[in-house]
Amino acid sequence: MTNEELKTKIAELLPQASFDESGQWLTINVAPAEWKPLAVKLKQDTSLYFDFLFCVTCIDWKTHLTMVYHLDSTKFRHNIVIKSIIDVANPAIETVSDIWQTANFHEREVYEMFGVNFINHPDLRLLILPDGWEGKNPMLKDFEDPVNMIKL
Amino acid sequence: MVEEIGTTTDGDIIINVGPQHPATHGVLHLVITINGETIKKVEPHLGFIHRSIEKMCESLSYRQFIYVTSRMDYLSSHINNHACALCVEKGLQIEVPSRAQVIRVLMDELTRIASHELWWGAMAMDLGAFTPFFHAFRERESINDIMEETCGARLTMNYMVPGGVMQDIHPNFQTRVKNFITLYKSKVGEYNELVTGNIIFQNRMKGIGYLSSEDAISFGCTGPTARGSGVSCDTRKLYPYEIYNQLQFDEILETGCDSFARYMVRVREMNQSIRIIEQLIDNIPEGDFQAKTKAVLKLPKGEFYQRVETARGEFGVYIVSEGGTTPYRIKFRSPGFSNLSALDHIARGSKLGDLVAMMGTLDLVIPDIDR
Amino acid sequence: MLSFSTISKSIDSWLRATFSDTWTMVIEMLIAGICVISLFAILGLILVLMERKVSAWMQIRLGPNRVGPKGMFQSLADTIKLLVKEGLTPDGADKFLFNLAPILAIIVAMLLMAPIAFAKDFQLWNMNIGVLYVSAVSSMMVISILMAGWASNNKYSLMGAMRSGAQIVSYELSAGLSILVVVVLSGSLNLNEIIQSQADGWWIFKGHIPVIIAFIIFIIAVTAETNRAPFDLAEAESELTAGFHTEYSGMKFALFFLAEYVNVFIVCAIGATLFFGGWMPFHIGNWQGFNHVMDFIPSSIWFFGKTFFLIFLIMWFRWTFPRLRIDQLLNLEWKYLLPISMFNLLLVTAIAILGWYF
Amino acid sequence: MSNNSNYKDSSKASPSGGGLEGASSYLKDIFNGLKSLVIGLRRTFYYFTHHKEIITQQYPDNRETMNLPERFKGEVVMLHDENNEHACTGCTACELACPNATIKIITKFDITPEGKKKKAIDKFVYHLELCTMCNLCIVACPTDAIKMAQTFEHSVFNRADLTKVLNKPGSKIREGVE
Repeated sequence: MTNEELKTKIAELLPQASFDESGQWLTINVAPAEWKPLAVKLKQDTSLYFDFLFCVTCIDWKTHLTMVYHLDSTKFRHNIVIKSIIDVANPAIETVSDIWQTANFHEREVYEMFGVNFINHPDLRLLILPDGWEGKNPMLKDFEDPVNMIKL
Repeated sequence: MVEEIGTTTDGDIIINVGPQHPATHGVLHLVITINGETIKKVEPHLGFIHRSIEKMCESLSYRQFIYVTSRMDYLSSHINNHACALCVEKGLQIEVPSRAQVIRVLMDELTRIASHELWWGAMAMDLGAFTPFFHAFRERESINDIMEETCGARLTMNYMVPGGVMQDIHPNFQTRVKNFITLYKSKVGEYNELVTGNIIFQNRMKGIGYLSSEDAISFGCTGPTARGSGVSCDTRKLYPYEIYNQLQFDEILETGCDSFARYMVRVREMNQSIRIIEQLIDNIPEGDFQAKTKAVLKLPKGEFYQRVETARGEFGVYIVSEGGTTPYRIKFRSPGFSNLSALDHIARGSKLGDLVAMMGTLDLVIPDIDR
Repeated sequence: MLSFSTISKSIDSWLRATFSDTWTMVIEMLIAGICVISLFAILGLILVLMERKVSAWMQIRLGPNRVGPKGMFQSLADTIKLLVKEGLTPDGADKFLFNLAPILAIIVAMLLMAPIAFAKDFQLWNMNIGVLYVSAVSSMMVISILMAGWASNNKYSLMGAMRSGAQIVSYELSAGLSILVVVVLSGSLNLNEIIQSQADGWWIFKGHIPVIIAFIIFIIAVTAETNRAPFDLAEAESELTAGFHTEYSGMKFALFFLAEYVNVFIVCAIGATLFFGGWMPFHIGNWQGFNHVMDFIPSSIWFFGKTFFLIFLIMWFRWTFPRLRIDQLLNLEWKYLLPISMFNLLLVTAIAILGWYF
Repeated sequence: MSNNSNYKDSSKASPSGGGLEGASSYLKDIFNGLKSLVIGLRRTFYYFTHHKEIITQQYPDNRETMNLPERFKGEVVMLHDENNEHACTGCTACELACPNATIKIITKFDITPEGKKKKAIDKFVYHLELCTMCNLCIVACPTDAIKMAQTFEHSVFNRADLTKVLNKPGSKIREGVE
């Protein structure tokens, strides 16, 4: 499907979504609350069939956090990017690990690195950081580690 | 004595495999729950070699950050560097000279063979056969020698720069690659004699570690792991970069969905890489090996994503630029991370000895998972 | 001609002339003990070096080549290293059993030396139930492994020990049945008489295909019994790190190591005795001339030659094959080897009764 | 001679009891398994007897004959000619190119014979312990003053020994290098 077709199709599914075509792939901005219902449709819709979630990450913009989901369809080979702006004070978004199992690990990584709380995640524990990690989430921009120098 | 430590009420035993364990090939820590010899649960604990490369890259310039990525998947460091260089070139819209493109692809494929060779030896060693490991290293060493001569290093080459490659190929490069191809072709039959055809090996591999194609996609598995389940996911074919769309090679697909299928994909992939090298080695175009670039690279504001096919699967670089000399945020989508997440799923219900074989067929490189 | 038997006889007669009978007995026991211990040490050194060289050459490596001429003192250096290393006992371990296990392993290996005929008329104890003794005592090996695995208070050790228990108990059966094949044919449990029965040809040649099958089953079973790859599930380096001896270090580990190699030597010596005629030179029926030429080679060389050939076979397997899984291992024994060897035994009994062997 | 040949996969159904077909496929399985093992044994025996295939390099002994390729990245060195002159202008391009802050250039001001002040390097400090041999400084250098040496045995007993000053004492910049 071309970007135009994708746009019309997704607009049907979620009228309030906004689109951005400046990047490599069609980018869809959704509110955190709208993301989970949309995700279910994206996976289940036979003409979209986004079954391959190949990248989940988060960007710290200091004022807010942006969750970024890269989706691919192994059947139609079209890609989209979903972005969802979440509050920096109380970062939370619903998990999609029941739709794409790969999200389980990726969301755990985002959880410990950015402190995003994934609602209904089956196993939201620290994956990379040592058990009992206290302190800021390391990938946030204002994280300072006096022991292990990161900045030069 | 034994009851006191790590035993659950229903007689299951919890065993820590790793961080120091011969089968994890690194510092992977798996907490496995077993009942007798049967695995009930596998729970990976990561982070023993986490260096926060993504954070480090945020303070490095677009020329500098490429070298760090060699330290992630050190067995396909070249391909990681390639992905980063491609992503920066995509942002800057640099046209890479065709000579550089051919050299890059040649190096990629040599790296892929070297990585698969090492995997093949380690895989056999996981199953208790020590000899193939050394036989695999014989061929791998000759690739490393070629790399050393042209790139100046054996493992973490840092040969890619935005716009091309750092140095031109060494004058001996073509002869040595041809010698390697001859060596490889004379020795590859031994792999089948020693391991592939062996009845013990086949029985250890066939039918274990079943990963259906739906699960492979859902777990985000890529590379030979997914292709062993019949999922077409070769980025070189699907989203061709460099000159891959002009080359003749097959995407290897196996439909067995088990460990043996994943094994066969890798073994057959080596032959395809040889095929690519044979097409290119006599046809390296003349010209520059590097495009003219500015001394200080500044990516325009925006987001850039580049997918490449490493030896382990799809490697993605996601650069978020604010227009400065350093990236605002970099995300590396490493294939091992997603492949590892499928381990629990495929290992449940199988024997402890099979866990080792499954980990072998997933071809885990721990720095790639931890980053 | 100088041989082991003349030396032992002259020592014996000299002792009897000098001392009383009781003292002769005591001194001879002492000498035998010292001989066995030194044989142990020498065997350990030679076999470790042999294994390292065999594996190195199969793996296109050079192997040890630094200590001494062609690396011949490498295993000696290793032994010294192991001797001076600290023998750790883990905190939660059952200290008594933990320390007893390696000693038990070595005692079992020593006991097995008794009935083996190293050369013509050179045997520590020519007992009439030699074969039975060997198969009975060798199964005690599993006790030391279980003891080590249990006492270590380590889950890897325990799993290794349990695997080893299941494995040794199973393979004991087919090893015993294939030994019985030769016992049936020769009609004796006495190892010396079994050797004498092969004076006109070794059983492997005289006994047709059933004995060859028995030999193959025997070598599989003893490989499994001595916990060697491809049946090294008790150690299973890539799965259980080191299995039952994970927690052992220093000399205690060295004793396990030594016991493993001595066990390999002993089972190969038994195999050589049963199927290849022990110290009996290569004889063909009534070819007096040929047989006479063969007799010129000392009997000890025949014995050690055959034994080391079998040891090489076992090492060759180890450095070629991947390991089996535990359920596959037990399947192989109970579903394939045991029925085959039972049928084979029946066949051999018929052959023996009808006198169809040479 | 081979062992464990009669092993069959547990996941496969065992041949149905009785019948010539079952028996023949059973024997065929055993034969094929045996054959695969013999093939493997033959291969290892080939290497056991063919010692010229051995690829071991006896490293510390072959130091003299060992040839490292000229591009091998061992450590950064500064080239000095016979007059103890180098080509480093102290432009700090390498310092900026380095991702790990391996290079620190301390400059001073020389007085030229004409009485003019001229910037020159005082010390070219190189932290080998931080260096990842990425070659970026060599590429960045506009005057080819530094290059990668082929040394690789860098271990020292004292960590401070890894911090090196690359310009030789008393050296000065070569005439004509700007």
